Amino acid sequence: MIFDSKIIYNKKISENFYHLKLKIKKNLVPLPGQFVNILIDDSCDIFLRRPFSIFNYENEKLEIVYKVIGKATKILSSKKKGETINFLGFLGNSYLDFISNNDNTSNDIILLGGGTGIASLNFLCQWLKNKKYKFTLLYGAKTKKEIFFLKNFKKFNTIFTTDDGSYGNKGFITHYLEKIVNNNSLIFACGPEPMLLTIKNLELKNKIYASFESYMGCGFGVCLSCVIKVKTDNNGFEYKRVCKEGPVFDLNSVILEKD
Amino acid sequence: MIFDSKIIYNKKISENFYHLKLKIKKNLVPLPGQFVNILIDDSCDIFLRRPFSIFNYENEKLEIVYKVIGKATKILSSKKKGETINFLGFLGNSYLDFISNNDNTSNDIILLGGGTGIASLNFLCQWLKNKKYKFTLLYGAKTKKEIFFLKNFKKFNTIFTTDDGSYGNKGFITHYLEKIVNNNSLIFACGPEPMLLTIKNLELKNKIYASFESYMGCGFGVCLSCVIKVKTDNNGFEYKRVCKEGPVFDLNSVILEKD
Amino acid sequence: MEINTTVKIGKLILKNPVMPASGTFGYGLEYKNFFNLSELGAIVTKGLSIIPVKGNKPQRLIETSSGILNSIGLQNIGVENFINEKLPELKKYKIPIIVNIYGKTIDEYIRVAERLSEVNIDAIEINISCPNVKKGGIQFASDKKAIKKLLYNIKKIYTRTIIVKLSPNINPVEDIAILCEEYGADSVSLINTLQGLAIDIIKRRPVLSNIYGGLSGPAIKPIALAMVHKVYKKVKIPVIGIGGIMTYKDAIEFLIAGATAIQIGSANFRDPLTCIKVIDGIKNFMKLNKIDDINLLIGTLNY
Amino acid sequence: MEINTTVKIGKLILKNPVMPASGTFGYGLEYKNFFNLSELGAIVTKGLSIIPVKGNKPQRLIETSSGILNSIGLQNIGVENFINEKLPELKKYKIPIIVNIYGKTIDEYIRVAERLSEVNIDAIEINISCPNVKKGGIQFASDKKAIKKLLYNIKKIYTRTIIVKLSPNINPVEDIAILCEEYGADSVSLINTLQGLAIDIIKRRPVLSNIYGGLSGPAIKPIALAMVHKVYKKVKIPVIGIGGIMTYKDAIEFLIAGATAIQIGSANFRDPLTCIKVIDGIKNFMKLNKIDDINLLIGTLNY
Ligand SMILES: Cc1cc2nc3c(=O)[nH]c(=O)nc-3n(C[C@H](O)[C@H](O)[C@H](O)COP(=O)(O)OP(=O)(O)OC[C@H]3O[C@@H](n4cnc5c(N)ncnc54)[C@H](O)[C@@H]3O)c2cc1C
Ligand SMILES: Cc1cc2nc3c(=O)[nH]c(=O)nc-3n(C[C@H](O)[C@H](O)[C@H](O)COP(=O)(O)OP(=O)(O)OC[C@H]3O[C@@H](n4cnc5c(N)ncnc54)[C@H](O)[C@@H]3O)c2cc1C
Ligand SMILES: Cc1cc2nc3c(=O)[nH]c(=O)nc-3n(C[C@H](O)[C@H](O)[C@H](O)COP(=O)(O)O)c2cc1C
Ligand SMILES: Cc1cc2nc3c(=O)[nH]c(=O)nc-3n(C[C@H](O)[C@H](O)[C@H](O)COP(=O)(O)O)c2cc1C
Ligand code: FES
Ligand code: FES
Repeated sequence: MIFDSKIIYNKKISENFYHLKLKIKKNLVPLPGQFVNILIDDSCDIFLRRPFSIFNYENEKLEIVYKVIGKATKILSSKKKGETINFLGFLGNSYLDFISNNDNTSNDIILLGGGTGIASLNFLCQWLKNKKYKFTLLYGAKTKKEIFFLKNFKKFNTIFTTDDGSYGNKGFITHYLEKIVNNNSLIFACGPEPMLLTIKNLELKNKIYASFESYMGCGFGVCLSCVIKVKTDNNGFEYKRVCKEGPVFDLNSVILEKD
Repeated sequence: MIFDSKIIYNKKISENFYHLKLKIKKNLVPLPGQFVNILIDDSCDIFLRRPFSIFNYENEKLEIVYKVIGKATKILSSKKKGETINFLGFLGNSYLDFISNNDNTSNDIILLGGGTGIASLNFLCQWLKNKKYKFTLLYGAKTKKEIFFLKNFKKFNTIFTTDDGSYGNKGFITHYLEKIVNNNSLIFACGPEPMLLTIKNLELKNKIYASFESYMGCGFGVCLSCVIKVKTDNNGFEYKRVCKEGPVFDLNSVILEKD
Repeated sequence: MEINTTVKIGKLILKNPVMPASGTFGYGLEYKNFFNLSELGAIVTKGLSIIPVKGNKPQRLIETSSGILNSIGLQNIGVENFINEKLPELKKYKIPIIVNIYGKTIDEYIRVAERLSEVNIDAIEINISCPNVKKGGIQFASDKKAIKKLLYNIKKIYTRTIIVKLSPNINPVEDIAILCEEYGADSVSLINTLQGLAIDIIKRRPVLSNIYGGLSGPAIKPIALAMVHKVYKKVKIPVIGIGGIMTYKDAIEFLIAGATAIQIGSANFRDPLTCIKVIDGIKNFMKLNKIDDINLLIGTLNY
Repeated sequence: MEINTTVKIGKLILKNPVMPASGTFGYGLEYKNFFNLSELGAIVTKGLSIIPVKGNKPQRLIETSSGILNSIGLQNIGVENFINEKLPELKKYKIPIIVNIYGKTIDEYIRVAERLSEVNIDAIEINISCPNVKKGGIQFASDKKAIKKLLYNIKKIYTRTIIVKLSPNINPVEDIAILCEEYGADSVSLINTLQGLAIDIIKRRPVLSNIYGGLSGPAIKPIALAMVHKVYKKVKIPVIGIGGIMTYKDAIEFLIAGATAIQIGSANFRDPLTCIKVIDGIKNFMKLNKIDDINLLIGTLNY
């Protein structure tokens, strides 16, 4: 689906991070883990759209949180209230595809997020909270500065860690994962690939589902640029599309670059 | 010279016409007939700069008046007060190159302008008025709507004509030129090529200098894209650069497309 | 005003000259959420080979100024899976289906064509911008003997419309077009992507894992338009124009240059409605300019 | 940190690898209002012929997506006027002067080179993307025999540095580069513009009066980079990289791909300070990345 949505606000929330809120008119509801693909500019200079996870959706209002890292995100950050954003949505699969109804009784759910990866986990937290699932969020950042929506995340059962100890625990979140995980834990992760690799290397017996990022040409399954290696039965692999079969995959089925 | 100038204002003055005023910090003063070459956008989508005549310059404030006709002028029209405009200036020759000191006693000066061509003539009017030259301005437009700065031009000795008679005289300015011209008249013209051709075809004996427009790659003489045919002594022609030897040429020396 | 937008490519009749370019439209079905596929002149599939192909290691694509560079590596599900899983649903849209095909050897090309001759598709588009494994990786596109052999054999087994898709990396492209005409191609389509490179200056590595990629998008439009016009002047078979088309204006430039139909590639990624917008735009342009038959536009460049 | 940005092209020593591309810098002097010309690695003039040339009828240039299409038609003042009117002032800047030359016949090329051998310039860059009048307008660039004869004869009379500027419209460009090396060129520079077309859809005429034009600017950068890298792998003489360079990052991509020096063309029109900004940018990049000699960047692409 193609959306033309008005900006409600587009605020700077901390160094290089912005919070964009859009009014959605269409009768379509996104699921946690899904993303949108935004047309940044009329000019062809930024030829491709740019993908962003859904940070929240409530009352026909869609939110994303993004970091300014290059030319597209820079232009995005200059957009003002009232301007229209064209995007494709709601794309990809969802964390919910991997949650069954009895998970809220039998399991502890653990969520791990770092960097902008926290965006899609926020939406999942909201959903889990609404449905009264038990869960713990491990939120990792480099420094206190890079933690955004601190108050918001405090509402959940959140363990904060920073690399430099400037807020919460000092160290890496994977370390705390080991501390709290139990046999029944169902784990969801979203963050940079090195973080996912570290989780994978813990060789936990639990089911772990992770959301991946990759370079996207279209976002809706036709260009085959966004693929990652996924194991097949015969000890081989096939390329699966992050934008279509993903972005959420069983972490242990994915063959990471440095595996 | 390269200028980075702040926008004082960028106002819509009539359908599709805008008036841009910039603060100039450099110690450089433009002459009537010269132009600037504006960098429209950071994006390479509009790769070339766009040339605009100087409408006025006073107290370190530069003005241009432009019509929105395509993508560059559309983007230009969206720029706001306080934003910075990068331009090259002050480019080309000047009407003044063809005015000698005794012209203000011996001659009547006639100026003819149509469309956006009126922009460069305004600056010339201001100069002539300051120097107390005698002159008449023939201002032609399609309809009253397309006459801008009516009040401003009323300050001068101006004859207005519109194609449809909705303001001033009905008909073409070239017709009125024939009425007022005398043997001593020194004529300056700026407007669309068909207008210049009509003037040329009147075969007046007077000196006529006209400002030309052409497609510009650089604006400062290096690309050789902006050339027009100028007669040479040996009955031949050479290509001269509108941006460097021009934009003001002796009309009778120029070989026009439909000549 | 009644306007006619029907054009003919070999035995194919297209109700309008607009179709997607191979590799940018999947197997067609991914677009059905965006618009009604039956509005298109035809559908062109992702390039199919005799057996499924995995494609290249990522990174496979990178944005460049007004374009993209890709080295997908022709990943596809293979002709058999296409026939079983995709074709039945595609057929429902009642528009011509053009299957883009390729192989690593001449024999592989022939086998794909043979298999397709057994099912109900309307045309094949032969992508010759592929490395010929038997010839040590030289592109078929530059191998006149191989192209002759390819066409000679495919003609024998595939009797519907045959389009050959030309590579812009071979010069002069007209020579190959003439050859295709001579050996019985019903049409040529051009251009495929231009070879390009992008480098990560920190890692000092090519951005694409395959090193080189193919450049497409508005950046290449002037090049494509020149080639289409040059080929149009040299052959009698219809030419299909491809390269950087974003708007109806671009499409009309190609028609005037001599293209009987056009394909839209990279622009679909940016705006999945591009094909539909171009169709509407062409019709409006014809009405505004009182052109009642699109064939009155084709190849009308004055100079 | 002390950094060395000196590179060598034949007998030429450039204090940095950045120079303007022919035809985008006039005869050099037009830029002296913008910056101090002595900061450049070298100056490259507009293409000069034996007698003055009027050039093509306008319209000569049109903007395209991230690029421009031009058909100036090699308008120039002729070698004699250059020597008398421009060279004396240019010499004051004490940087290498490279004169781009061309002819309509082999003999014309030789005569320009001969005249230039008599004056104090540092190198000639031979533009072979010109129609060979004697051969009915076929480009020299595609005529191996003509190139051999050209180089053989020019070598005899011009003993300083000889650069051959290659056309991207001839494929494979490596073959021509190898030929140039074999016949004594000190360096090859590439790419010249790619043939392109733009059409006015209302008038149904080419926008440029010369019909076809040459495409340049950021649009072509990936193509240029691929060609530079391919040529670099095949020849031992230094390669000069040209095509779509706008920033120091682009320049460094070319250096990594194998260019010993680079030229900046169309970008000068957009920002006349581009060359200077690129020089500064390269130096900063080297400092930041602790690269003390620019030669440690050249040709270091890993794959
Ligand atoms: C499924 C998914 C969800 C994402 N969610 C978020 C989010 O919630 N918040 C957030 O800040 N960022 C998110 N990103 C990353 C975001 O898309 C990039 O930061 C953005 O595209 C950068 O564009 P740029 O022009 O500013 O940077 P550029 O300077 O163009 O590129 C810098 C880097 O951004 C990435 N990038 C650029 N273009 C693309 C593309 N077309 N597709 C994918 N990655 C690209 C690449 O890693 C590239 O190296 C997500 C990416 C994906 C794939
Ligand atoms: C010396 C000179 C002085 C000018 N003064 C004025 C002025 O005072 N007010 C005003 O409104 N307009 C003026 N123009 C015209 C102005 O430059 C064009 O209207 C503008 O460039 C249009 O850009 P666009 O992208 O909006 O239009 P586009 O859609 O890009 O093009 C529409 C038309 O604009 C013209 N144009 C586009 N690019 C260029 C270019 N690089 N160089 C020259 N012409 C171009 C062409 O005629 C083209 O067909 C002047 C032009 C010249 C050469
Ligand atoms: C991601 C991608 C994949 C492509 N795959 C194929 C393919 O499988 N077969 C083929 O013949 N052309 C393929 N092409 C080339 C396009 O069909 C088209 O010729 C080219 O992109 C130029 O058109 P455009 O500028 O409109 O994109 C592909 C292009 C892109 C961008
Ligand atoms: C307006 C213009 C004029 C040119 N004239 C010449 C020329 O006289 N001789 C030549 O060898 N190349 C000429 N070129 C080609 C450039 O030198 C350069 O090879 C090409 O533009 C690609 O570089 P760019 O993308 O940085 O512009 C010209 C290019 C342009 C845009
Ligand atoms: S981004 Fe195109 S298939 Fe996933
Ligand atoms: S615009 Fe480049 S020489 Fe005049």
